[in-house]
This record gives sequence, structure tokens and C-alpha cells, in this order.
Amino acid sequence: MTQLVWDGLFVGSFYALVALGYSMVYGIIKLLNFAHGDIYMLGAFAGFVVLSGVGGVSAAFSVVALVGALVAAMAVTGGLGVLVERVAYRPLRGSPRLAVLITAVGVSFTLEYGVAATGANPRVFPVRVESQALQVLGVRITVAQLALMAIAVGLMVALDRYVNRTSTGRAMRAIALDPKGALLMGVNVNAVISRTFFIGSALAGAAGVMAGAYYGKIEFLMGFLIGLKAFTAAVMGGIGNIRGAMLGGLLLGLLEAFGAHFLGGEWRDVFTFAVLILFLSVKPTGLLGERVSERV
Amino acid sequence: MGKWVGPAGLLVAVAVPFVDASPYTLNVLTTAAIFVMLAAGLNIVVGYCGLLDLGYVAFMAVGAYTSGILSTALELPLPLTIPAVLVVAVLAALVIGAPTLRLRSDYLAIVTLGFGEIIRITATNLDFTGGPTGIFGIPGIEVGGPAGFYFFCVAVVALAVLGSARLERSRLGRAWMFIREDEDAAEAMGVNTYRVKLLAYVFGAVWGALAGVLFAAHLSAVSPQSFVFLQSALVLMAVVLGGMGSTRGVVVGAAVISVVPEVLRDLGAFRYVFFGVVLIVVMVLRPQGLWPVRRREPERAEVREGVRV
Amino acid sequence: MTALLEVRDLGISFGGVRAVDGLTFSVAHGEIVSVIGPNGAGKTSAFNCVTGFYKPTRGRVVLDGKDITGWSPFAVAAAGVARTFQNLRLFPDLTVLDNVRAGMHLRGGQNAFDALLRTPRFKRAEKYLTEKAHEWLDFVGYEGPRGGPVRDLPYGRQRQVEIARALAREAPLVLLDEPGAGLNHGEKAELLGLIRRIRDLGRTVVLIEHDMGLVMEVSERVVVLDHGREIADGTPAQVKADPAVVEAYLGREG
Amino acid sequence: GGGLLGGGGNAGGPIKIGMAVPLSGSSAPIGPNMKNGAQLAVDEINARGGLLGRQVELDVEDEACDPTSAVAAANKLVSAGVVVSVGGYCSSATLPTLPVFDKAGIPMVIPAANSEQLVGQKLPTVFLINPTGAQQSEAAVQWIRKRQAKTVAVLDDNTSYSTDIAKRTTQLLTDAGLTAHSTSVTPGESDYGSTVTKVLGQNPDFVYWTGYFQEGGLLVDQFRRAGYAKDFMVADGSVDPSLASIAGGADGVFATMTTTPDTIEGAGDWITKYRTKFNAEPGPYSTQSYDAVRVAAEAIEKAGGTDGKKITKALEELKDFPIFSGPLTFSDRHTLAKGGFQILVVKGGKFVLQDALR
Amino acid sequence: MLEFTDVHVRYGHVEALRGVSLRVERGEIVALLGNNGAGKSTTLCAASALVPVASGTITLDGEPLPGKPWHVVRGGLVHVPEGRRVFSTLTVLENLQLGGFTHPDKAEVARRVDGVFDLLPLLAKRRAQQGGTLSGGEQQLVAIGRALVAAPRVLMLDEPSMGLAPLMVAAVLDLVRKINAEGTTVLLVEQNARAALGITHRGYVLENGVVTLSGPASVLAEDPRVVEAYLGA
Ligand SMILES: Nc1ncnc2c1ncn2[C@@H]1O[C@H](COP(=O)(O)OP(=O)(O)OP(=O)(O)O)[C@@H](O)[C@H]1O
Ligand SMILES: Nc1ncnc2c1ncn2[C@@H]1O[C@H](COP(=O)(O)OP(=O)(O)OP(=O)(O)O)[C@@H](O)[C@H]1O
Ligand SMILES: [Mg+2]
Ligand SMILES: [Mg+2]
Repeated sequence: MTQLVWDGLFVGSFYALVALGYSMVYGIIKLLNFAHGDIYMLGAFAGFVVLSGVGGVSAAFSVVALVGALVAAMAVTGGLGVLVERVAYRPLRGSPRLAVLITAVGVSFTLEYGVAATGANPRVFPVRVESQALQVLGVRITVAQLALMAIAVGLMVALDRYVNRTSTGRAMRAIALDPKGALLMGVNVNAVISRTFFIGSALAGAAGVMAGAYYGKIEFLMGFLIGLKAFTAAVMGGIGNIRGAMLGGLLLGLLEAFGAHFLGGEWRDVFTFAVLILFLSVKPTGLLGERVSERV
Repeated sequence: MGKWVGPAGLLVAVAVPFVDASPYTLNVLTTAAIFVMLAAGLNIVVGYCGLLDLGYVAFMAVGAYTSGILSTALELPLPLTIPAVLVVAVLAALVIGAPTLRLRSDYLAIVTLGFGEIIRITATNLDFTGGPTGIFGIPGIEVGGPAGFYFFCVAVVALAVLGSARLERSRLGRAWMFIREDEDAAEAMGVNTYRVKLLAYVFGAVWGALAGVLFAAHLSAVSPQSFVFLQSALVLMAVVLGGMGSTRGVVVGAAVISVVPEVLRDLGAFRYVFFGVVLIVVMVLRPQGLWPVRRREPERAEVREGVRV
Repeated sequence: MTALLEVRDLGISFGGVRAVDGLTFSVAHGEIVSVIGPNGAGKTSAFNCVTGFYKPTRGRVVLDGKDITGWSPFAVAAAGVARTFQNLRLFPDLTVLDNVRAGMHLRGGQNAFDALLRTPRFKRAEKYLTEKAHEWLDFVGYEGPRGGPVRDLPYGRQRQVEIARALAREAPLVLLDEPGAGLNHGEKAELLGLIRRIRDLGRTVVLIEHDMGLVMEVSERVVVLDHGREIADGTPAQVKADPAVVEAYLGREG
Repeated sequence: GGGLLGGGGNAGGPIKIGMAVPLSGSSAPIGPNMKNGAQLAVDEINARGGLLGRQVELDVEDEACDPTSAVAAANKLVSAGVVVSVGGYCSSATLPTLPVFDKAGIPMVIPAANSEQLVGQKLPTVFLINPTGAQQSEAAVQWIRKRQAKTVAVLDDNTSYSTDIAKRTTQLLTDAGLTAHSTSVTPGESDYGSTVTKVLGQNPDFVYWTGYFQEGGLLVDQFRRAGYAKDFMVADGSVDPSLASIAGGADGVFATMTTTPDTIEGAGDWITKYRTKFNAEPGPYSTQSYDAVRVAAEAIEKAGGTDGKKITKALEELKDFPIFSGPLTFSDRHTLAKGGFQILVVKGGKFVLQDALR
Repeated sequence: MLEFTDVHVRYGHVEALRGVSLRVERGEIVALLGNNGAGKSTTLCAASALVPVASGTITLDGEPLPGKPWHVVRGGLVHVPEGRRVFSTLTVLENLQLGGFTHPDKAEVARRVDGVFDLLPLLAKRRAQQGGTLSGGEQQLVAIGRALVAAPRVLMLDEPSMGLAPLMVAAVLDLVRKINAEGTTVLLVEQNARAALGITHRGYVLENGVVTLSGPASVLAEDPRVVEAYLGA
């Protein structure tokens, strides 16, 4: 039982990390960023390329190599996120908000099948995190899991502070509400949106490398499902709410673990979505969603 | 020009087989026609009423499975299953809509996505839906071979498109648009927004379910693979690509979304890279959609030759 | 004379803020009543309680003898209340005509089958709606384009369209929230005439307004709110002389 | 092609063999394996001078494991004038293509899809050269009992191929008086931790995975990490060298598998040829696709022409035609008369023969 | 210091400004009057780069204004728009803080925010309330307060008195006069012409996208055309 909770939280922290970027972007330009999961995938492949370039590494060196790959992949995916926004999303600013959905799917196809063109077979990460298992309160926890969780939580906390405590964060929320109003405050809307994409994509990239290093296998469609889940988590947490996205990710991980355990894997997603729907019909703004405050 | 756009489009659709009637062409055309119907149905929900539905294929699945199961289990001819399909579709719309339509747009999106997945997974897990393999050996609608079936589809789809266009220009259609534009103001006008939204769902569901029947007849098989999330996303893309709320646009959008990947087939592994690029380029060039609505009506002067009251 | 609208001991609060706090007043058939008060006094909130956009936490709203407290906005609308909004709430992408037709939504005259089959009934209903929409636009003195989206109109015209839309509802009670905001002097004079003509149609008008010139000129009775409560109720002259009103609202040299 | 008013037709030229396989979507990695296997056979035939004096041409279309795409692909092949179809991987996508080929009178030699329902439709033109789930589950149960397991966990990925084997295996195990638990996972994910926890809670001494190698590799790894050290077996869809590399080592993992070049004496040659030609390792269903082309070619040769009816008849009359899984003779139901399943085991990252189950 | 020369602005085929020329000198308050749809708001939007100028020039201190709104704001020109544009789910405090977005010194911004709360006690009471739930007048005050936090060299106000109670109108116009006295140049669009001309130095009247009248406030206030259309007898 407690093992189940841990399993759920561990997967959930990946969802949360990807959901954060999703939520930021969704919050600010109301974009269902279908390509976000693919950025995660690209992060994993970037890490793969870096590590393969380094060649075989000794066990002692592997942590250093992994951190290096993590940073490199974050830079690559962050940059890519900015590029994608520039090319495919910015020209559609001010068009119906769903218009961007199309280019997002376009980007998603391009990224997925661009990678698939280099070979559709899964790749195996050259460096794996293998580690000691500990028994804590009857729960199997590995050091690697702890380390990954710590990195994830660290990134999330840093982001939370950034968005809620800095003027850039305030500007992000202002753009989400009224871009024209934000312009009048002297906010360089383009720059702030670019920054949002950089951060969100870098986080997804980090998650991608971490997944590659932990699970070992990466492939060109690995971003699809997690992208969908990140969206779910982001909404569950309350749209555009950073802490909500984190909570949503963890909760989703837990729900899945419990669903799989009690109802069987085949009914897991039915259970998860059913809970989500019930939950939203009771609390229509998600876990931490801001209350609807349009007044007449 | 407005008046003859519809007939002209219909004429083109009917004429193509006289140029090329290979099984492949007919198949692509039939698939496209069914896709147009789906898009027209989703356009009611998303385009007219502004409800973001990410699980629309659920309704198509409901239609396809209902007719597939009934026609194979009871050995009924497919058209006779339609009354049952309508009943089930309306029920599905009510079940899905009733608890969720009080949600605002983005939350509604995730809930509909969830329902879409629930329906697909349930169909995968249950026995009477044929599990992951689905239902197969469904009798087609025998109206003179593949070409005949294509013409039949075109006729049905044309009616569906005409119907949705007529709904748009009616009291109900306007109520949908009031809700899309400003829900509070619509309420103040006496629009029972909840009921009217539910009606949008019901109409969307009926269109989708009927498209599902055509789909089942066309493929002779129904399986969960056909109702994955990507499919919902593609229908939504057709609506947006064409121009939300614009009937003509949506027809064009659906044709593009279903035909372009086929045209690109010969590019092999690269076809989705190209499809992706095409989507980006088209949308960047025409952000409002291929054929957006231009909401204009004649000024009074144009109607009454300047007579003032 | 019986009261058309009766508000008794109405109250609503938001997280401790009592926006409306025990408000009681009534409006008789065929009256023009102004509601005035400082910013944040609770005027709009009171309108929102009456029209169902807020659920009052206490008190009753009675329309023509019928208790409509807590009804949904659309039900209140159907019961015979039309309103405009302080921050314009038009349907920006729809045409001017469609906006006015929205006011006539409850008129019916057709159903989905009529629409699908384009029955004569449907055509008749549509023709009627269009004509009526033009008439109402004429009535409010609207002189801009009617077939294009309302989004492109300047503010003052949009106000006119909103009023036309409310009138098209043909409801006995019309609530106007700051109809004069953003209008210049000349336009306010036209508004004044319009409000009188509305009353002459047999409607009852309640308006929230900050322009004292307009209020004094047009109203038969003025209700003054402060802190969610009524602090004065009387003819314009009485109210203007009321020291409490001067203190809270008008200012000494006002 | 011609319109409804005109006529179309094609005669002479190369003999076209069609193949619809997944080249996009989640099963995309499988497509190239099958395509290459088939191409190898075609090239061999052409090198020998072709069929009936004509060259053979392979026409491959993407079916994306999606019924709509598959039907489009099938129609495209029909329109291109193929005389035999040698494709078919996902059962649910292959099923709706059967009537398309059948109506056009084109026989199908299906190399990979193996749902019983493919032949359950009793179309005369459908032939399976891949053993069905029934045969595989029998082999699995035979081995499980040999290992004297008591409690067996059967895992599938909720696709028709996988659930078919899982359901049959569970049934057979229960009938044999063993305890069998079955559960599904969602393919395409990375973390199956909660499934592993659940399964370990049932204290199995044997785990059987009936899905593909991608998830298979992850499951082997995650079971190991969770401390499971007993028997683990995978079905034929997981027999791929990648299984071991994904798992980070899978030595000792069993597999139910038909005969493959790896396990056949003297087939090393074939593997080398494949490798040099495509610069890749043969993968799942490479051999079956290779064989499908050869079987089709044999039938065309025997039929002495490209007439569908004659080819069908020739297929039915094939006797002990040598293919990788053993001499081929079709049963009345157009399936392999004999399953020919064996048990392999991973050693040093490679699948080697463990038990021929004879 | 702010100068428009022959400015044209088009919305599609509607020509909203048809050659507007006007000047605001350093330290002045200048009023811009005109009917609905005359182009007053468009004039302000052109300066703050919210709408593109089709032809003509707008200069600040003799330099052409930059083409991006955020550069304009950094250049010291701030525009309080029509319709308030309060950020609805941000609190009053956060809304005010955003006013100081371009100011690098956080402490200074905090000081200015406190200053605004002192000036507008009505807002101080609502410090933590979401902007969208404020009453109309309260929102108007937030919009003005934000501009005060920005502390611009030139301030453009679009109908600041809209929706304000008489006492509040007086207070806000007082405020405008005060910040002007402290050195801020003001361009004021106002429908409440009487009140506006009361505090301004000069004024312009805009009709159908062109300036038709201009002069010192006291002269305009006497002009029969202005009296009839904008002031009333
Ligand atoms: N949804 C809400 N949440 C929190 N506070 C609210 C809400 N609605 C109104 N208020 C508060 O209630 C008070 C009354 O607001 P209301 O809009 O009724 O004022 P008003 O009299 O219309 O003022 P104005 O003349 O400025 O429009 C205000 O202080 C406002 O901040
Ligand atoms: N987005 C737009 N699209 C088309 N036309 C527009 C747009 N915005 C403004 N206009 C037109 O430009 C003209 C000038 O509008 P503007 O808003 O500048 O007037 P204004 O003087 O501020 O009026 P008001 O007193 O009503 O605010 C009007 O005729 C208006 O219809
Ligand atoms: Mg108000
Ligand atoms: Mg203006």
C-alpha cells in the first residue's frame, strides 16, 4: 500500500515536471501545446546524443556526465521551445485561440517524424542510473529515485518562486489575462512569452533526460502520452497555476497507481478520468484554480 | 456568389469518380466525405457554440459500435439500426453533457477528452464490443458497389452539412453564438444557456453518430483503434483549419485534413513531417482559417432600397 | 398603484465585504427611478441580485407579485426584466442586427425542425425579427452600419446597440447600468429623450447613473445607496438637499 | 486509373506483390523489419530470373496500425494492381482490409497479424503463416508446467494480439489447476512501477508478458529492480535483441517463439545477407515476411499465372513447403497445421534455443 | 514635448484619423474633446504604438516614438486606456505593482504603490481583492493608480472620469492637476468637458478624425460651438 503511494508519487513527479511547462504556456497564451510532450522526447534524444558523443563512461564519471547531459538538453530544448514559438505560434497571435492548436499539432508531427526519420526503433540510453535500494517503512526506494525526485522538486520550487514572486512572473500572468493591457504596462510581451517557452521547454527537456537515464529506453513517440497526461495534470491543478500543476501531476500519478492496483491496468485510465470528471464537477476550477471572477 | 457555393461543391464531389474511379480514389473520397460529416458535427459544438470538445470521436464510436453490434448480432441491415443509433447518441450526449456543461471552456476540454478515452478504453475492455479487435464483418450499405456507396455518403453528408448550416441561421443557432460570444449576456437575454449547450451537444452527437454508421459501413469493421485521441484532434483541426463556425470552411478543412496525408503517402516515412509543415505554413498564412466566416448581412438600404420607416 | 419591483432587505457579501446590506426599495409601474451612490456602494451588485447574476444571501426580490429571488438570469429575463451592463456586454463578433435579435430570443416562433426544413413559419419569424430589430435601432436613434460586427463601432454606438437590445426584450422592467457613461453632453441630452420615450412605451425604467444633470432631469424618484444600504429615497430635489447625500456622494460644491 | 465512364487495366510488366505494414504511429519500428524481409525474398526471386518470366515488384504502403489508414492502403494496393498481399501486422487494422482484397479477388498471405478472427471470417482468400495465439499459449503453458510454477502472472498490453494470447494462456493455466492472474498495461509509457508492485503482491513464481519488446524490456528491468528473481517469459512479439538492451541485460528471460534464423542451423547465412543488404539486424517478423513472399511466389508459380482464384487454390494445395518455422501445409482453416513453437532463452543478450518442446 | 504631425490611422478601410496634428508642451495639461467615434482614443493608441500609424509622425522630445509599446512606456509615455483594462485575477496590489514594471528599483516601486494607497484610500481597503471583482469606479481608480506608479513624464488619460461618482470625479481631476504640478505632462481625453476644461491649459476638438478647433481652455470654453456640443448651456 505505501509502496503504491511511492510508486505513484515517483511517476507523478515526472508528470508534474512536464505539466509545469504545459501549464505555464497554457496559462499565458491559452495554447493547448500538443508539441510539449515532443519537446520532452527531444530532451531525451538530446541527452542521448550528448552521452553517446562522450562515449562509454565509467561508473564514477556517470553522474557528472548525466548532469552535463541534463544541462545540455535543457539548453537545447529551451532554445527549441523559443524557436517553435517564434516560427509557429507567434505569427498567430491575435488569431482565434484554437488556430494555434493546428500549428502545435503540425510542430508535433514534424518533431516526432523528424526524429523517426533517423530510425523508428527505440534507443537505449548509454548511461543508466543504477543504484542501491533502501527499505523505508517497508517501501522499496532507490537512491536514484530519491535523486531524481530531488531534482524535480528543486526545479519546481525554483519555478514557483520565479512566477509568483518576481515581476516577470506577474507580467506572465498579466499577459495571460490581457495582452494589450500588459503592453500598456511596458511589458515586452514577445520577450516574456519567449522566456516562458524557454523555461517550460527546458523543464520538459530535463524530464526527458531523467526519464531516459532512469528507464533506459527512449523513442520518438515517448512524448505523446506524457504530453496528454501533463495536460490533464495541468487542468486538474487549475489552469495556469504553477503549484496546481505540480499537485495535479502528483495526484495523477497516485490516481493511476491506485487505479491500476484496484481495478487492473486495463481500467486504470477509466478510473483516473472518472475521478477527474467527478472532481471537476464538484470543483469546476481545479485543485488550486483561481475562482472565476468575471463579473457583470 | 454565396448561393451557389454549396451546389458547386456538391457537383465537384459527385464529378470526381467520373474522372477517376479506382478503388483507392473512391476509398479516399468516401473517407473524406465521412470526415466532412464529422467536422460539420463538431463545428456545431465548437464553431457555433464555442464548447471545446477534445473527445468528439466518442460520439462517432457510439454510432459505429451501436450499428456494428446490432447489425452483426441481430443480422439487421445497417439502415435499420439508425433509430437505435439516434437514441444511444442522444443518451450519450446527455450523459456526457449533463454533468460537465456547467464547466467553462478549458475544463470542459479535459473532461471531454476524458470521456473520449473512457469510451474507447471501455470498448477495448468489454467483450460485447469485441475487445481490442472490435466488431468486424459488418454488412455494408449495398447501393451499387463502392462508387454507389460513395454517392450515398455524399448525399447523406450534403444533407448533414446543409442541416448544420440551416441550424446556424436560426434562433437556436443564434443562441449558440450568443453563448460562444458572451455567456452572461446570453443569459440576460433569456437564453437558458445550459439547455441550449446541451442541445449543441445533442446535435453534434447525432451528426457524429451518423458519421459513425457510415464509417462502420465503409470499413465493415469497428475497432477501438479508430477512436483514439488523435482522431478527435484531427476532426478539431479540420474545424479550425477551415475556419471555426464557417460551414464552407469546415468542409474544405475536413477535405484537406483527410486528403493531404493520402496525397503525401508516397513520401513514405517523411509524410508526417511534411504534413506537419503543411499545417504550420497554411495556418501562418491564413490564421483565420481557409475560409473564415465573414459575418455580414445586408444593410437595410440594400434590402429596401433606402426606404426609411 | 402597485409596485412592479420590490426589493426587501436584500443582502449579499463577498468574503466579508457586504456589497449590499439590507437594501429595501420598490419601483412602481411606469416610473423612472435612478439609483445613485458612491463608487462601490453596491448599485451594480443590487442589479445583479435582481437579475439573478448574484444569489443574494438574504432578502427577497419580488417582481409584479412574483417572488423571483435566486432565479437564474435567464428565468428572471423571461419573467420580464431586461438590462444593460456597466461594462458593455455585447456579442462583439456578431452583427448589430444579430445583437438586437438576441433581445428577441424569448419570442420564439420557430423550432429546430422549422429551421432544418425552412418552413414558411420559419421564414415569417425571421422576417419579423429583422424588421423589429431595425425598428428598435431606429427607436434608439442608432445611425451606424447594421450588417457588420458590433466590435468595430465606437463606444457610444455600442451603448445604443445595447439599449436597443434590452428594449427588444419588450420586458416591462428595464434596468440600465450607467447608460450615460462615456457620452458627451449632446449625446446625454439624446439619452434623456430616449429614456422618456422608453417610459412612454409603458415600460418602467431603473437606471444607475453618476451624471447628476441627467439624474435630476430624468428621474421621478431617486434612491441613494451607500455601503450597500439605502440612505435616501425621494424626488430629485429632496435627495439633492439631503445632507447625508451631499456628504456621501455629491460633495459640498456639487 | 479510369473514371466510372472509362475503363482501366494493366497487363504485362512486373508482377506486383503488395504489403501494408505500419510505418508511422506507435508500431512504426515494426514496418521496416517486415519490408526488408519481404524485399530480400523479392530480390532473391528476381535474381533467379523472376516469376513466370516476369520481374517481381514489392509495393509497400503504410497502414499505421489504424483501420482507416489500413483500408486506404489496401485500396491503394488493389488499385496498383497487386496480385497477392503479403502484409498485415496489427490484427484490428488488418481485419477491415480483408474484404477489400477479397472483393478484388486478391489472396492474402498474412505474415504477422495472428488473431484467430482473421480466419474466423472464413474468407477463402486469407492465409496465416504466423501461428495463432492458441498455438502460442499452448506452448507457453507447456513450458510453465515444465518449470513447475504454481502462481503465474500474465501481462498483456491490451492489443488484440497480446490479449488473445494472455486470455488463452490464463484459461489453459486455470484449467490445469494453476493460479493465474492477468493484468494489462498501457503501451507507450515508461513507468510500470505500480503494475509491478501489484503483480508482486500476488507472489507469482512465473511472469509471462505477451506484448511487444519495447514495454517488455522495461518490464524485465522494472521487475528485476523491484527484486523479482524468478522466471520471466515473453511472447514472440518481444523476441528482439533490443529487449535485452532496453532491460539493461535480460539473461535468463524465456520466450515462446517459432523457429527463427537464430535458432536454425545454417541460417546464419540469411542473417548475414540481411545485414549486408539493409545495414540493420533482422527484427520481429522479418523472417515471416520473407517467407510470406516466398509462399506467395511459390503459389503464383504453381498457378502458372496471376489469377487470384488459381493462386488461392495453389496456396491450399501447398505441401511441406520449407519455411523458417518448419514445413508448411495449410490446415482447412488456412492456418499453419503445426505451430512449431519453441522456448528460447536470453544468453549474453541473445535469444538461443532452450527447449524445442517436442 | 509630445507632438503629432499629420497623423493618419486606418482600421481596414475605415480611416479613423485623417491628418491629426497637435502638440502638448512640457508641463501642460491638454484636453482632447470630441464626439463618439471622433478618433480620440485612436489618437492615444497611435502614440502608445497600440495601432500602427499609416502616415505622419509622432515625436516625443523631438525624437520619433519607437514602434513597440514597451519602448514607448520605457521612454516615459504612459497611456491609461479606455475601458480600464484591469487584470481581473490579479489583486489590486499586483495590478499596481505592474504599473512599475519598467522600473528597475523594487523598493522605489513599493514606495510608489504605498503612495497610491495613501492617495486613494478606497483602493487601500481593497488591496488584496481581485481586480475583476471591483466595482466599475474602483477599477477606474486602479487604472489611474497604475499610471501613478509608473510615474511617467507624459501621461495620456482616456476618459478617466467615466463611471466615477461626482465626488470621485473631483478627486481624480484634482489628482491630475497635482501630478501635473509635480512635473508630469498630461494629455487628457474627457467627455466631461466642463470638468476637463476646468483644469487644462489648452484643448483640441477632434471631429471625424481631424482637429477642427484648438486654443487655450478658457477660450474654448467660451466658443459657442464647444458650448453647444460639449458643455451645454
Ligand atoms: N464578485 C465580487 N467579489 C468581491 N467583491 C465584490 C464582488 N462584486 C462586488 N464586490 C464589491 O462590492 C462592492 C459593491 O460593488 P458594486 O459593483 O455593486 O458597486 P457600484 O455601486 O456599482 O459602484 P460603481 O459606481 O463604482 O460601479 C464593491 O466594493 C466591490 O468591490
Ligand atoms: N478595431 C477597430 N476596427 C475598426 N474600426 C475601428 C476600430 N477601433 C475604432 N474604430 C473606428 O475608428 C473611429 C474612431 O474610434 P475611437 O475609438 O478613436 O473614437 P473615440 O473618439 O475614442 O470615441 P469614444 O468617445 O466613443 O471613445 C470610429 O469610427 C471607430 O468605429
Ligand atoms: Mg457599478
Ligand atoms: Mg474613446
